Amino acid sequence: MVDLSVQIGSVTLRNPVMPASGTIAEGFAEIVDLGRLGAIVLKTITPDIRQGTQPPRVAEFTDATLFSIGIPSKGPDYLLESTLPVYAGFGVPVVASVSADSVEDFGTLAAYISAPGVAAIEANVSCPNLRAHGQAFGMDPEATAEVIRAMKARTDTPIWAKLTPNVGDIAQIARAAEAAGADALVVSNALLGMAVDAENMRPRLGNVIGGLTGNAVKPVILRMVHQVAQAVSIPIIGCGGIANGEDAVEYLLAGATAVQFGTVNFIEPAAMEDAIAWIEAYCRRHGVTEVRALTGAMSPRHDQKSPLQSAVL
Amino acid sequence: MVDLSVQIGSVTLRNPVMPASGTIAEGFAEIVDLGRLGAIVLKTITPDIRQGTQPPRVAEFTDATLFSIGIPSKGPDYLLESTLPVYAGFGVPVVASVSADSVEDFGTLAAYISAPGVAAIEANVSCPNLRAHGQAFGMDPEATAEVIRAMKARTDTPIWAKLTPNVGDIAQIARAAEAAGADALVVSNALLGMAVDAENMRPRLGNVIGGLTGNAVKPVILRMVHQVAQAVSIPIIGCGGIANGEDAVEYLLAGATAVQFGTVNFIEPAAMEDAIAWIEAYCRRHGVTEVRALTGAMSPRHDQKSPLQSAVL
Amino acid sequence: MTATCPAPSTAPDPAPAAAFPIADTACRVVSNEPVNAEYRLLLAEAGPAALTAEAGQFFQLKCPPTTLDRPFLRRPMSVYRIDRQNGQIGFLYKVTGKGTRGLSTLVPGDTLEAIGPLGLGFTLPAGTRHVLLVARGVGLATLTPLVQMARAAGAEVTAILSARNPAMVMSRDELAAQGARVIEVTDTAGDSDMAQVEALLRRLHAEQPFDFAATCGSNRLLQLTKALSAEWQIAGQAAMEAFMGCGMGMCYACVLPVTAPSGETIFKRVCREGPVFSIEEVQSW
Amino acid sequence: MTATCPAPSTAPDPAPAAAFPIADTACRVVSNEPVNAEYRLLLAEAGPAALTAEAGQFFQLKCPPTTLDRPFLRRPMSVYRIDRQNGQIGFLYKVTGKGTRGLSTLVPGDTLEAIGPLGLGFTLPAGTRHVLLVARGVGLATLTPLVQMARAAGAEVTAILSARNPAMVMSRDELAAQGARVIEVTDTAGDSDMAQVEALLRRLHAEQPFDFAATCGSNRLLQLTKALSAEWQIAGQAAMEAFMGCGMGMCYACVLPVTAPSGETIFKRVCREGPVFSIEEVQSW
Ligand SMILES: Cc1cc2nc3c(=O)[nH]c(=O)nc-3n(C[C@H](O)[C@H](O)[C@H](O)COP(=O)(O)OP(=O)(O)OC[C@H]3O[C@@H](n4cnc5c(N)ncnc54)[C@H](O)[C@@H]3O)c2cc1C
Ligand SMILES: Cc1cc2nc3c(=O)[nH]c(=O)nc-3n(C[C@H](O)[C@H](O)[C@H](O)COP(=O)(O)OP(=O)(O)OC[C@H]3O[C@@H](n4cnc5c(N)ncnc54)[C@H](O)[C@@H]3O)c2cc1C
Ligand SMILES: Cc1cc2nc3c(=O)[nH]c(=O)nc-3n(C[C@H](O)[C@H](O)[C@H](O)COP(=O)(O)O)c2cc1C
Ligand SMILES: Cc1cc2nc3c(=O)[nH]c(=O)nc-3n(C[C@H](O)[C@H](O)[C@H](O)COP(=O)(O)O)c2cc1C
Ligand code: FES
Ligand code: FES
Repeated sequence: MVDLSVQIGSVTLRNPVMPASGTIAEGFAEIVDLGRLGAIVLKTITPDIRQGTQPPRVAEFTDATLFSIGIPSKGPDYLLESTLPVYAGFGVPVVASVSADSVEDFGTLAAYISAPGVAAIEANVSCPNLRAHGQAFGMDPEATAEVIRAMKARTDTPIWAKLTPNVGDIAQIARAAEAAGADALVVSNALLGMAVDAENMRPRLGNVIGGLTGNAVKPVILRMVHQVAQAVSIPIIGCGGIANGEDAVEYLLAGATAVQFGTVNFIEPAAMEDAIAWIEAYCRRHGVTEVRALTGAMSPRHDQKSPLQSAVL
Repeated sequence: MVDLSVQIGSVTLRNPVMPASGTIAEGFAEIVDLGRLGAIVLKTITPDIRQGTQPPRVAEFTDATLFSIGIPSKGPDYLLESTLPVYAGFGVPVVASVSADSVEDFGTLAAYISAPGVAAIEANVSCPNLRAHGQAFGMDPEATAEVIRAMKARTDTPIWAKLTPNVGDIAQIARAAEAAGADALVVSNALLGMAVDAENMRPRLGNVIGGLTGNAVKPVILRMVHQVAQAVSIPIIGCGGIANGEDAVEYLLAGATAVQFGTVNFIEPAAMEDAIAWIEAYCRRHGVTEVRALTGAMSPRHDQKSPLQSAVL
Repeated sequence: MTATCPAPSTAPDPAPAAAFPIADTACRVVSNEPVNAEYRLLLAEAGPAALTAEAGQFFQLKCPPTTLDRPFLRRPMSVYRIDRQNGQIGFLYKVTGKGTRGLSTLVPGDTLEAIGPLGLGFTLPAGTRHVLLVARGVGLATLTPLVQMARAAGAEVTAILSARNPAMVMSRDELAAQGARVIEVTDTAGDSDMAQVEALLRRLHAEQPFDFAATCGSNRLLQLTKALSAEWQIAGQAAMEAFMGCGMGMCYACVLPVTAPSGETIFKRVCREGPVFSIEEVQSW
Repeated sequence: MTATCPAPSTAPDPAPAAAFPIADTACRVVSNEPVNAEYRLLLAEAGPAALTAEAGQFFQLKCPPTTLDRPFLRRPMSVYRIDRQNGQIGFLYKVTGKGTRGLSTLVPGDTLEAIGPLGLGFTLPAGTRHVLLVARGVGLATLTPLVQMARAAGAEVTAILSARNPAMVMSRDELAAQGARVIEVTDTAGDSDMAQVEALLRRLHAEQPFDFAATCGSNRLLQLTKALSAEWQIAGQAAMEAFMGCGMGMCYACVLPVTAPSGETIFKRVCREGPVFSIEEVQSW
């Protein structure tokens, strides 16, 4: 028997596989058994009610998609009254996700939704900080830290900081979030991208810019997990381009304790369940009795590493 | 007749297509006619002689590659004595590329190689600044500006700043380079990535981290060109995932004046020549008589743009 | 939860709903033949969940990669035929891009992965007696099973099929066989412009009043049907399209601006609150 | 510069070098048949540039996408047959991963895009009289055209072919037909271990001294051949492999640590300074 359970701070997951925020909704329970997942992560909500961006909202590439949705949100009351009850019966930790335009609102919202059915709260800091010319909180270590501090001050529910990959030094942001008290880090949200239709000379998304997700981004986010793992000691949840058990194991080896599946849920609803089975078989094949032993278990390729790792080309 | 010529500061290119630094070498002239390109960009050299990183140096994905080469360099004398003569006879502007460990060395090297056959010098600022804990110059606006200022102070040859995409706010770096006197911006070098072999639990590259290049990165770099085009008024040279004429036109529409082809040269040596023909046909089809009219010609999708462009998901 | 289909003979009647009302079913392809120069009909054996599909609902089809294309997302396709007798579902699709090109490579015996049934289908008001269908192009695929539904509910159906030319008018026989009166208008015959279609509809309504209208496939026909339904004060529905991410209500990519009862414009998901909308709320596309 | 091949009959003799010494040639596939359980032989019509290929050189082959795989980079393959008479080149390849799986789907009449000839081939010292070839596995593909070259230069050739089992020994007939003495050693026969091969080589050298040695395909055989060449003070070359990005000397991905005359270790590009290296400079891999 392989012990698949992992520990994210005070939260125990029966296995390391969960959906990424915004990539499942109530309807998913009509198709798959959510009770088999390690956790259920809900779509980000904001304090206010939002409609989101102008369509078209999706463009497709080889092994990747560009989505621009803009966090349509029905607000915190809807979360407490309508969303949480749907997921309450699966016996799986439910993780809420919040975003806001100001540090204070992050704190207030975290306090407001700290209901019994919420096992942890993800702070989605990829949204613009209205006090910093709309630059995302997550692009600045201090703003990230302030968000986490404000949330920790207002609730005892564990706080997971979901970092943005659109930064230079992800390790710096990760350290700031850890120092501010984050219980875990989700690495990461989506790379920003864009697509142009050459023939009609227009952007392919209504919002021009969107989030690039899907398997094609895996090398970039995997590198960030590796960098963050060398910088912090709180658990890391890998997220970016994971589509199957092998992808998940790569993230664990690079330093993640658990993983989130995003875009693949839109295409293969069974992907997470299949991955749990694959990871178990992988552990058995490699004589690993506890999946947590895989975290950071990648061996270096050579005895010493190049001191100039970033001079790559 | 379509006028394909474009102007990069004081340098006139007969068409907007050129190779990206490090993706062609002398041997390319044995396969294609370099005389048909807009410019010839040489591989980055450093002041010292370097061997580069440990193999394996390449891993392959769908529509992308991860290379870690580490700028093997034969130094400036080899450039002047052996490399430049090879490219002198094509009647095409030759652009050198330099990198160094310190601001001073960037300036010294630029001065040293300012020979008659060098039409412009690219500053590859994606390499680690040894005075800033090895963080790449290009990740910091001030370090980028210092490099450009040091080079401009030591030579009259036009300086193109080749930015790194591994930053949060690329527009900020672009503005710093422009203010420091850069004649053009190349957007951009490669995203950093990594690959792990799950079965043998090792990184797939000797250097662990490498540069992710090829078509899969296009959405990210295209977005950066769009952002930089809104921030600066010097010419932008787009570079990232361009494999054909259509990709090139997308970059022009997003704000580039010219484009660089990288990884595709390894796979389709005729790609640049084919693209020049495609761009000409595209212009004809759209009634465009001068290719430079395409620069930034993308029309917005809607009347007004979302004020929250970065809150994309 | 990939379910494998039972052999059709073991499921002659609407089977009881599966454990999950929506399934990702590995369906065995029965046939996949061209019906004209642009469209193909794909028939596949379906499982119990899939066979609960109703007119207007759709499936998310996994489009096989070819040597040229690698479609990433699934593609939405309205259910065109629901054959509970033979345990089959059918799709009528136009080969337009890489996804549908992939679909066209399927041969009998291959597996078609289909998630569904998805979305809200048509609902006929109780007591409906005369249904007007107005379809163009691919809209026909979506409206065809509505004839079956209307006839089963005891209503008569008049179907206006608009197309570029007579060769492009599909399923006229299928509709007629199910008891619909079929009227074709084509660009080549010169009777498909809005003025003539409007005159036609008014004449038909005068002869035998419609009490329900459904449309799909053309923005201009939608506007016309919407205006006439309002004028005639009859209920109407329109099946809408949007670029989809998931088709399962999860990604919010497929939103359409609709007019809320309050008069303000709100976004609704085509895959979840649609694809069939009340004709009053839809705007244009 | 994609060149199209002339029909083979129009190019019966080594054609004059093309405008560019290296070409990306669209070659027509003549045949692509399995030679045993693991290897296939691909023959294709080649243009004048390609036909200048020499033993030890290679081509960068574009591997066709399949419905499952989409190989991105080209794959390096040694030229196995250079048939200037019929205007054909041939590759002997092992189906290992997605690129070679793609190659295996080519059928006669298809187009094979091949960049080449690339790299430095073998060079026999003037006056060479007895050449030793030591090959295992895919190394055979690389060494085979060297027999032709050596015989043309008037040298005799003794080829040691090492393999897992006799079924895996390839081209023994081809080598014999070209006038090489062929000696097989196999794991199943138990005579392929290093001690026995060393004894065999010493015996052969004693009978009729070798004055040139070439090896490819096994690290252990390389070490052995290198040691014996040094001891016997004869020239030797080894054909090496490395993961390649471009195959054209442009990316520096394919570097191999070699021992410079100074004794220090430097990197050389397998695709440009190789794939054939002097046996003294190569280390192990
Ligand atoms: C609810 C619904 C039901 C549909 N039913 C049918 C049907 O029964 N028969 C039929 O032929 N077509 C139908 N369509 C349209 C069909 O989904 C598209 O033609 C198909 O997705 C095109 O994919 P492609 O890869 O071949 O084309 P491409 O143009 O290569 O597609 C590129 C992308 O755009 C999307 N896309 C392109 N055209 C459309 C479109 N018209 N609507 C939505 N997304 C689109 C694709 O899904 C894909 O993500 C329906 C669409 C919806 C939303
Ligand atoms: C100069 C040279 C000549 C060669 N000649 C032959 C030959 O004549 N016959 C033959 O069967 N093989 C030959 N090889 C090896 C052949 O290139 C690889 O077997 C092939 O690239 C495997 O590709 P794949 O996609 O099928 O396998 P995969 O394992 O899927 O390849 C993944 C990646 O690794 C690279 N790779 C994998 N194995 C090797 C290898 N052994 N050497 C170099 N790169 C590798 C591939 O090129 C690709 O980039 C030669 C290699 C070199 C460098
Ligand atoms: C349609 C869509 C909606 C998303 N919504 C959210 C969200 O509300 N909050 C959030 O933190 N991330 C959101 N994300 C980002 C995902 O959680 C995840 O970080 C990203 O998709 C990368 O993972 P992937 O490559 O596996 O898809 C969304 C992604 C997509 C594709
Ligand atoms: C093998 C390799 C070597 C490279 N060497 C350099 C270099 O020396 N200097 C530099 O500025 N960029 C270098 N680059 C980056 C390219 O110039 C280019 O920015 C990158 O490949 C992105 O373009 P692409 O997606 O078209 O390949 C190199 C890229 C590759 C793949
Ligand atoms: S397509 Fe994802 S919500 Fe409708
Ligand atoms: S493979 Fe690119 S230099 Fe050798």
